Parts: sequence; C-alpha cells; structure tokens
Amino acid sequence: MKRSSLLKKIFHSLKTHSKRNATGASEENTQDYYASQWSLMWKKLKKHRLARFSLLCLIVFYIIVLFANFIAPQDATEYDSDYANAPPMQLHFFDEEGNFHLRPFVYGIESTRHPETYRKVFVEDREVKYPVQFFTEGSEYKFLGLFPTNIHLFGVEDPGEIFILGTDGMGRDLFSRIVLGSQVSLSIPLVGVAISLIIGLIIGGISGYFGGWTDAIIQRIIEIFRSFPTLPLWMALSAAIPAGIEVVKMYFYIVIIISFIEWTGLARVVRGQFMSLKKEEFVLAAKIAGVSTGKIIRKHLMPGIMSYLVVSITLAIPGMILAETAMSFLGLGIRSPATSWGVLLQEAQQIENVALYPWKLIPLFFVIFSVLCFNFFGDGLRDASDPYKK
Amino acid sequence: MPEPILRVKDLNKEFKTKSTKLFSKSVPVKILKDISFDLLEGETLSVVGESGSGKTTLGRCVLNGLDATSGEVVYVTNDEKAVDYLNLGKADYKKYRKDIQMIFQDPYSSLNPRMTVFDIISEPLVTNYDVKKKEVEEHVADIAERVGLNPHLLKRYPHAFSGGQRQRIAIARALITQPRVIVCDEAVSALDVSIQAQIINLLDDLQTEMGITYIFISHDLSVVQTISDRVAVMHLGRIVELASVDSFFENPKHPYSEALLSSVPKPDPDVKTDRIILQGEVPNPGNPPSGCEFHPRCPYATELCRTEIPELKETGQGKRHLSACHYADELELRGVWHANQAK
Amino acid sequence: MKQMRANKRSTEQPLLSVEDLKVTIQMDNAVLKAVDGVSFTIEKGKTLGLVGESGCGKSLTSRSIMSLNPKECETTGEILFNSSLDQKLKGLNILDLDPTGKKIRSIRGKKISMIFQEPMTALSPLYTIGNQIMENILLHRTKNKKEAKQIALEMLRKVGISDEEKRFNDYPHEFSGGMRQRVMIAIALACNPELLIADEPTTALDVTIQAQVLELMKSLQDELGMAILLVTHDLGVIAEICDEVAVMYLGEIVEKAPVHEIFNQPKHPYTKGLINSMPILGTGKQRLEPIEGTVPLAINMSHKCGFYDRCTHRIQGICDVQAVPETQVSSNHSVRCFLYNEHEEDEQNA
Amino acid sequence: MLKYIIKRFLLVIPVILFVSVIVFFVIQLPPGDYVTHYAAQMAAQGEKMTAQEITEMRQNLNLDRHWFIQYLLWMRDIIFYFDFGHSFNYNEPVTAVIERYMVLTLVVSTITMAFTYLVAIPIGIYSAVKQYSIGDYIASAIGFLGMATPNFLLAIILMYFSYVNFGNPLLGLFSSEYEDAAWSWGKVLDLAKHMIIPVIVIGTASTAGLIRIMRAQMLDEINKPNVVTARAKGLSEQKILYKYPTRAALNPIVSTLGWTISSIFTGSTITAIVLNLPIQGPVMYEALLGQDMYLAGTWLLFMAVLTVLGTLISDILLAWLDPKIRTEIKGG
Repeated sequence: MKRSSLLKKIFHSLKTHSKRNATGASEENTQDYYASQWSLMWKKLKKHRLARFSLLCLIVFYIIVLFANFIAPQDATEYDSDYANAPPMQLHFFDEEGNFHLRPFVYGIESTRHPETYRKVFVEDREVKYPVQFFTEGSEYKFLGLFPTNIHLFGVEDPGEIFILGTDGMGRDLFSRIVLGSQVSLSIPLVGVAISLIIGLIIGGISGYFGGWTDAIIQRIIEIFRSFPTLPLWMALSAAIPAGIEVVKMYFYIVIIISFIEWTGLARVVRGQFMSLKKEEFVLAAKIAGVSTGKIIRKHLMPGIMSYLVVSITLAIPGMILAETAMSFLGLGIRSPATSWGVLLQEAQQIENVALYPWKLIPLFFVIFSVLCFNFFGDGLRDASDPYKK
Repeated sequence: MPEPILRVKDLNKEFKTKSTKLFSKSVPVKILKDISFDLLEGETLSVVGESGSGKTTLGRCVLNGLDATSGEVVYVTNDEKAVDYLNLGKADYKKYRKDIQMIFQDPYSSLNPRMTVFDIISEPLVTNYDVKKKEVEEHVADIAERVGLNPHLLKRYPHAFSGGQRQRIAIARALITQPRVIVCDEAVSALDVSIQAQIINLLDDLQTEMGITYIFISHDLSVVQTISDRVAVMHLGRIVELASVDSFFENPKHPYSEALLSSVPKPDPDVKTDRIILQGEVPNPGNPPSGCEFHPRCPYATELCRTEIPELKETGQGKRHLSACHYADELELRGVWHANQAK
Repeated sequence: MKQMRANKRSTEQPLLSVEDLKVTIQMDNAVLKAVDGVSFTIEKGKTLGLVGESGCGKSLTSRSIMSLNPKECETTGEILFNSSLDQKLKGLNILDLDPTGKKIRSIRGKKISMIFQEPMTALSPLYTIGNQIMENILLHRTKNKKEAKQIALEMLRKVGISDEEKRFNDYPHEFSGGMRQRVMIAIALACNPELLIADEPTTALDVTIQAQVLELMKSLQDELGMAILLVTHDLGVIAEICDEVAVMYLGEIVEKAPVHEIFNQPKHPYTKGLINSMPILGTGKQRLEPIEGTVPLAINMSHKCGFYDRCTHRIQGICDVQAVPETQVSSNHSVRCFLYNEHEEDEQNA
Repeated sequence: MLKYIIKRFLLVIPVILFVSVIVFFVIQLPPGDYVTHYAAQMAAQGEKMTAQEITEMRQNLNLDRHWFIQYLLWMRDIIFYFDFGHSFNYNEPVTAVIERYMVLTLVVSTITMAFTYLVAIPIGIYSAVKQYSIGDYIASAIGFLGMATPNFLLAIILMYFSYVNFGNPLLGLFSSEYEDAAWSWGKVLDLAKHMIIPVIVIGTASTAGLIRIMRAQMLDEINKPNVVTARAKGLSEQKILYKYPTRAALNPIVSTLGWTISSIFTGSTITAIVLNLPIQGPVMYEALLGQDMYLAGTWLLFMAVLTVLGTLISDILLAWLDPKIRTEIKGG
C-alpha cells in the first residue's frame, strides 16, 4: 500500500519505536519479533479477507482434483446417448405429497419430443424416485492412482441417473466431466509454472548474479523470445502437435508450449530481484565475512527472492489456465476423449447450442472462478510479500 | 611509534558508466586516484569529504569488497608477515580475510531481514572457524553483551530492533572474528544525535579494550574530531590532506579543508565566525577540472592551480602533515581550534 | 503567568500562533499521538527553530500550519495566522478551513510557503523549472505571463542561479542538489510570503552546500523580511539562523526559549542531553555524554513524562504518575518539567 | 532525436531476421506438409493422388528441400520482390489475401484500441482518486472479472444475450443483406451495430488490465512529494490532479501503446473465430491448420514485426515523454 512519504516516515519510526519498546518491556506481540518472514507474511495474509477466502477455495479445488475419480459419479468415457443434452436435475427434499425426506432424491427422467419443434425435451417422471446414495459402486478406477476401487462419492441406484449439472451432446454427465476436467485444467498450469520456474530461476539467476556480458547476452535472448506474439505462436506450436497421440504425451506437449512462453517473465523477475538484492549491504557484509558465493546465493539471495517468486508464480497461473482453456477450446490443446474445461466449452462454440442448452456454459464459471481465486490470492500475497516494509 | 597495519599504495578505481547512448563508448570514471597511506596499528584514521568524493569506495576497495582497478593493499599480519590483501592465496584468504571487517551506514539494509540476529552475528564466525555449536553460542552471547545487546533477544529478527540497536548488532557481527581492522562506513550518520553518541562511545570503548584499528569514513567533521587520531580529506577521488587530528583542526593546510571546517554549523549562537562559503558545486567526477581539481571552487586559485596537479607532500607542520596544495605553506588558513580554546 | 502572555498578545499580535495542536493517527489497534498539545508563536520577521529527533512530530506540526497533513491524520487545535496585509484572514483558525477550499489556497504559496528536505522529489520531473516557478506567480501575483516570467527570472537571480534565462527552460534533473534547493526557495519566495516553513531544508545536502543554502536563507530573510519556521534535527543549523527554539520530544514541546538561552542555560534534561551528546567542532577528542535508552512509543501513553525512562533526574512518584505542566522559567523561556515547578513559585514569591 | 530513432531502427533489423527464422521453423514443425494435406483432401473427395503426383507436386512447390533452404528462398523473394509467397488454400499471392482482410482488421483494431484507452484511463484515474470508494470497488470488480473471463467466452455470453433479447446473435461484421452491397449509410450503421460485441469483447481484457495499471500508477503519483509541493503553492485539487499525477501516470501508459497494437491484433483472433468476423485472425488460423505455410508464416512474421515495431514505438514515445531521457538523447 502506498502512502505519502511523510506517513511512511511516521509509520517507519513508529515501527522502530514499537520495537524499542519490545526490547525493553515485555509486550503482547513480542511473538512477532521471533517470527520469520513466512510467518509474518502469513499473519498479514490472514488479514486480507478476500485472499484468505480465495486460498480456501483453491484448496477445495485441488482436493477435488486429487479425488476427482471418487467425486465424479461417472468416468470420462461413460455415456448414454438416450440422455444427450439432458438439463441439470433438481435435487428434491420434498416429494409430491410434500413429505420431507432427509435423504435428497431425484426423479427419473424421460425424453419426449416437443410437440411443435420436435426437439427432444426431458421431463421428470414423478413416479420413480431415486434417493441419492453415498459411497455407491460405479465404474472401476484407481483411488489416488494407486488402489483399484469402484466406490464413488455419490450416485443413485440403477437404472436411475443423476446429472446434477446436466449432460452434453453425447449424454455424458457434465458434473463428472467438469470434475475430471479440473485434473487437466488445474494441473497444467502448476506443471507449466514449475517448468518455467526452473528455467527462469537458472537463467534469471545467472543473468542477475553475474551481470555484465552474461547478463547482456541473456537479456537479448529474452527480448527476442518476448518479441514473439504469444497467441499466434501458441497456435502455431500447438498446430504442430500431431493428432491422435496419447493423452499423456499431449498433456506434456501442452505444458511445454505454455512454459515455453512463460519462462521469460519469471526469468526477468528473478534477475531483477537478484540484481537489487545483490546491492543490499548485507550481501557485501557476508562477502567481507568470507562467505562463499554459493552460500551467499543460498542463504542471502534465495530467501530474499522467494516471496516475490511465490507472488509471481501465483499471478502467472491464471494466465496459464486461460491459455489452456483457449487452446483446448480451439481444438488445439487437449482433445477428446481426454477432458478439460476448455474441451467442455467447445460445445459452447455454437450459439445455437448455448441458446438451447445454457448449462453448457457452466464450465465457464469454474474457469472464471479459479482464475479469480488465483488473482485475489496473488494480490493478497503481493501485499503481504514484504512484511518488513510498511 | 606504532607500526603500520595496512599499507595502501597507489590504489585506483574506475567505474564504467553505463552509456545510455547506443554505439557510444562508455567512458571510465575515475573514483579513486592514486590513493596511498599507511594505517597505523591501534589508531583511528578518519576519511572525510563531500558526497561523491570516493570515500565509501575507498573503504570498500581496501577490504576487497570491491575490486580495485590497480594498486595494492599490504596487510601486516600478527606475526609480522606482509601479505597482499587484494590478492590473497587460498590459504591466506582463509587465514586473514576475517582480520578486516566492516560496519555499514544503513543499519537497515546491512542486516539480512530474513535471518535471526543470532545467525547474523555468528555467520562470520561459523564461516571462518571450525567451532562447535556450543562455543558459537557462548561467543555470540559474549560479544552481544559487550556491545550492549540483551543476549536473550538474539533469536529475534532484525526488524524487532531500533536503528541504534541494529548498529550494535552490526558491530557485534564485525567483532566476532576478532578482527584487527574495522572499516566504519558512515557508521553513525543515520542515527539520531542521542543514539549517535552512544554508538561513538561504544566504538571508542571497544578500541581501548581490544586494540582495534579503525578506518572511520564520515562526512561529519564534528563526529570525526571526537573519535580520530588522524584525518584524511578526500576530494574527487584524491586524498588532498592527511594529518593528525590536532594538527588538522588547528592548522589545516588545504583550502578545501579550511572550507569544510568553516562550513560546519557550530551549535553555539554566540560564535559568529565569518565563514568561507565555497561557490559552486562539486565537479562531475566524469569530467574533472584540469590541474588541481579543487581550483574552480578555491578562493586562492592561481594559474598554476589550473594547469598542474599538486602532489600530496609534507608541509611545514611537520613530517606527518601532508597536503596536496601548491601553496600549502604559503597560505594562512584558518582552523577551528583557537576559536573554542579562547572561549 | 497567564496574564503576562495575555499582555503580550494585546500589545502585538504574533504572525502565527499555534494553540494546543494535536495530530493523531489511527493505527490498526491503537491511536498514535504524533503531536500532542503543541503551542507556540512566531513573530513577524523572526525565525523559530523546531528541533527534535526523528519521529518527534516536528514535520507533522509544520505541515499542519498549511493544512497539508495526510488524510489519515486527525488534526485539532487552533492555528491563527495574523497576516498584516490581509485583514480578512484575522481570527480565522486554519484548521477550520476546508483543506481543499479556496480560502486555504489563497494562503498557501502566497502568505505561507514551504520548502522540503528532498528537492528532487519535491519538484516534478516533467516540467521545466520555469514552468514550476511561474505556476505560483500566475496563481497569486499576476495573470500576465510576460510579467510572471520577469518575476520568475528575478527570483532565480536572487537565489543565486546565474544564467537564469537559459536555466529557466531546464528540467530539475539538470540541476545539482544544492541548485534544486535554490529553485525550491525561489518558488517558495516568489510571492513574498510572510512565513516560510522550511522542513529539514539542508539535511540532504553536503556541509559546503548547506552553508550556501543557509547563508542564502539568511540574506533573503533580511531582504524580504519574512518569518521562518525551521524544522530540523541539527542543533548546529538551529544555532546558525534561529532567534527562538522549541525543542520537541515525543509529540510535545519540552522547552522553548531564545536561542542563546537554549544553548547556554538549557533547562529540560532532554535539551541538556541533546546538547551534551552533540560533538562540538573545535573541542578536540572528547568523550560524549549520550542520553541512555531509546525513544518510547507514543501509543497509549499513560500520564507520565515521555522522557521519564531516560531521564537522570526523574523523581519516582511524581514524573511517572502526573501529567507534566508547562512552567515559565522566565518571560520567554518555558519548560515542561517538574524540576522547575519550585522555580516558578520562587519567582512568583519574589 | 532523429539520430536516436534511426539507431533504434537499425537495431530492430537483426531481431526481425532472427525472429523470421524461428517463425519459419515453427510453421514447418507440424508433421506432413501442404501436399499431404492436399492429398488427404483429394482422397476425401474420392480422387486418389499417386505417389508420383505427390512427389512432383512437392518438387514444384520446393517442399522437398531442407526447411532452411525453403526459408532462404522465401526471404529472397520477400526482400527482392516483396513477394511473400503463394497461398495454397486461396491459390493467390499471400499479399492479396492479406490485403483483402486488412481494412476491416484495421477498423476493428483501431476502434477497439480507442475504446480501451477512452474507457480505461478515466476509470483508472477515478479509481485511484476515490480509492476504497464504492466506485473504486465496482471498477476493480469489473477489472478483475474482465481479466478472469476468457474473452472468446465473453463473446458467447454477449451473443447469447443478443440472441435471446433481439433474436440476432450479430455474427460477422455485416448482416447478410449488406454483405456484398456497396458502401452506403445503411451499411455503415450495420457495421457499427455489428462492431459493438467485438469491440466490447476484444477490448475488455486489455481495458481491465489497463484500469489496474492506471490506478496503480495514479496511486503512486498521487502520494509523491511534488504533489504536496503543488498543494503548498495553493493550486486547486483539480489542477493538481491534472497537471501532476495524471500527466506523470500517463507516461508509462502511453508508452505501452506500442505493445498494445500487436496484442489487440492477435487478441482478437480467437474472438474473431467465435464471432465469425471476416478479419485476419480466422483466416490465418485456417492457414495454420491447413498448413498453408506461406500465408501462416507471413502472418506470424507480420505479428512479430508489429511487436518489435511496437516496442520501438514505445521506446521512442517514452524518450519523447520523459525529459530525463530526452536530454540524454539530445546530449548525444
């Protein structure tokens, strides 16, 4: 938060004053003085309500990613064309007679033709009730990728179906697909950032620490990389991904393409931070004390840039989520049968589709929501990132 | 007569200015020009001058925090060996590096905010000696007490301390390897007067107790006078006067010193000295004037000053009072001594 | 005592009188009293020095006079500016005025001007020096651009900038630190203000340049006759140009006296401590007498003397429990310390 | 100043050359080439090409040579004949294809840019001056949402609303009756109507970003000591705002103008595909997929050149706006 220089001065002197007090008399929050940067950051972050809430949401998101197979009632390949384009089902607590059921239930659905447009429409069959059951058996999968099981979080008994967010054009449960899609949509950015970070750290670190010629050359290279327009390059690169390759490989390609563009940004952050930290007097002090270069980097420089890195990583992720979505949306990224939020949105490409089956836009909500969460969290982190500055 | 502990010979430092213009060559700016002096064991040598005079660069070059462009710094070790401090071999590096330490001006940026005070103080010790954890703790507690820090607070981070206390931490860090020389770079300039006096006294006590030699870099002549044995005045990268503190304040032998002394505001409304006010500003070190670099501002400058660079040489004040002025012995320059002694 | 002050006021009204000025800042979970009941007066054409260590509230005090405090500060009290030229302003409390309103704007820059510590950041890097001087003149003195330029050039000459025609079109970054401070002074004095507030005007400058700037301020004061409020932490600068001195500690004025008395007969233990801890040029290698301890925090202070913990003369049971009253030790020397309560009685008895 | 510009311009040339190599490398990356693609198309229509024919075709098009040779040939034609090659898909010179779509692309881009700046700057200023007011919160919320919503999806949403409310999703840039008609007042109005969604959609992302940058810049500037100085002179708040912080905050923003040019050109691509706009983006997308390499390559190169030139323009603008840089350049 920027304040006038005068106020800054006041707060600054205030801060030092309060510390002086602490060293003299005992004070309530002397805890702070034993607190490391991270705990101070955490303390500040906790005050940021929006960021805290976003963090909570992100945690929930990633728990879903981890247990996607368990949470999704169907697996990615299951479909039933009888139920194509079914609207979201309502969960009922009260039946026709108005009796309350503690366990929610859904009615069976039947498709009929609309008398005028002859379009398929679904109506609830009030005769059949399917209570929602928890820990039901369904398709086989490996829990956490390790233990084979067929237990799913919830479902209804055969022949009932539960589509809480409706189905797509092939009759696949949208909720399941969104949950499964989150595995790709939310993990690609993480892996992408990790790769960019490694490249960025090494190249930016070299550039920033050594400076001089090395720096000049690396900077030129980064400049050239940056002078590529991102989007067309993405398109061109992903057009180069051969069709019909394995899902894993495809995933890998996409990550590479995304991080290919992103690393320059992180390299710049790392370089800038190294450059400014290098000039701090405590680095010179360590050098004079005879501390080796490696140790200076490890003990003095790295901890200093860590907080900035965490911030820039958090703020880089939303861009990657959007990039993956855009690529998959255009059919250039993840392709069916693999699923991601972008893939799910492909069906929303035709306006008619959206007009008739508006629930197909639901994945969009997840995209926006996760991007917002990362943005807010990143913003909060940025404010908290330097707990020593007011 | 104390022996020299450091012999600085013809030290030069150039910086390449980063040219903002394309295709134009960067011009090296000379920050230090042929600096030579001996630092005597146990003394405090103050280096004074305006901002941009190169005093901070000098301090950093002497202890090899910055690479000097040319020249040498000879360090006379405890066992009377003379080693080239700027080019220490690997074994010597390990042995002697720790003998010269530094205290910085800004007690905020000189302490890593991400390390505890204990880690900050112990770092030089752990780096330079093979010591057990227990010994380290004892040493740190010992030194902390000596500089007036409560040893119970060492697990705290620097942000828990005020400016004055931070400066004590920095002093403790500098002392822990038991150095023989400490370079104090504007070590008290950032502090309030009442705190400044505490730190000055602390430095003084440490010198008496441990026999440390100080290079005391400062722009504040009043502070310099309370702590130094000798004074070196720098102007545009050159030492223009080098003298014992009494001789310097009583009989300055360079017009620049005279101007500096008379510019210091005296905290005594009854003393109305008619002061010498220098005209103009410090010249740009990238484009220094010809001849004596002080001549554009010097009230006594002659044609000779415009053309010839004066050498730093002995004056009538004796062997140990050097001045780089063509007219060092001819000018009747005013010091500040008599004014107060008269009072 | 009160009578005496009243008498003084009736004979001649001071140019500026500040009564019980308080500036508080709301912190996360506490209230900081940055300035706590400060009162002083400045006579026409005189110089008052406000001296104190960092964080004592001297800058906020000086800015309150022009109602320039940041929004986060709550400022109360009375600031009366008795312009001899503008009768309309008589009796108006500056703090009652809308801080962005017309009235206060007609005072700022015209009747009262200000110079700051960092001339580089105080000037905009985007406009020429000429533009920035003329702005002030066009606002308060003349609407005629040609005339304004003439005045501006004259001001530049006055503050010792030679080659003013050319320099007029230069940008601040083309000036050195000392020159920039001269420009700031030119801007501040362009409309012949009656009061100049100088907030650490020489702190960022080298001694040689500081000497130039102080000399310039003195000579311009002689020439233009404005009063100066000089805010600084440097007692040397105070001794150099002030007539009267107010020593601030922890948001309060602890001692106020003519400059000679402050240096020759300081009364408050803090003032004494300050003077003793200052190295004085020309006295040789000497041992300083520092004030022990550090400045406490002005948050949630109890009723005690702020200097209590550091004071060598503290009286347990008095200084730490009672609010310290201001004591007048002579007609123009007041001190906020219990040590002098008796003096007052003695004096009155006598 | 002129000398500076020329120098900068000379520096740009090697960068563009380097970029062009990479561009060419990237477009030939996809497995197969235009001939494979063409053969597959023919096969789909029932006309099988023989291996002989395929080889011949490849030789004719120089596609059998090493990619770097192909690059050199392409570059030679560009430099000496201003010939960017032949579009296989359209069966006409690349330049002709680009020319056809250029005008509308420029119209859309320019209007979008104007929209972005006109909306973002005032909102940014307002947001900063009234920090933490309701207006600021609303602007920030819109800003965040705008950044978080992929703009092609925003397009779908807007189309959906337009379709539901007006029964017309406003696809394309013209209604069918004006598509091939000569320019008339009606056609212009029709174009304007069709521009609304693209401009909002394409502009939103950059507007949102710009609002946040402008706000941050303003907050920075508003608290600078030179504003206090101006206040101490007795200037009115409005004058202060306009003369000091706004002017200073605009400098970095105006200097990003250069970068914005290419980002708006490319940012519109996906949206244009969704909205079926007859501008460059979709055409080039097809070219990339159909391995129409010269068309795709030219487009990529064009974008890269735009980015590089944009950076150049930005640097020049910055130098022109900042007195400090200006004197340095003058001095040399």
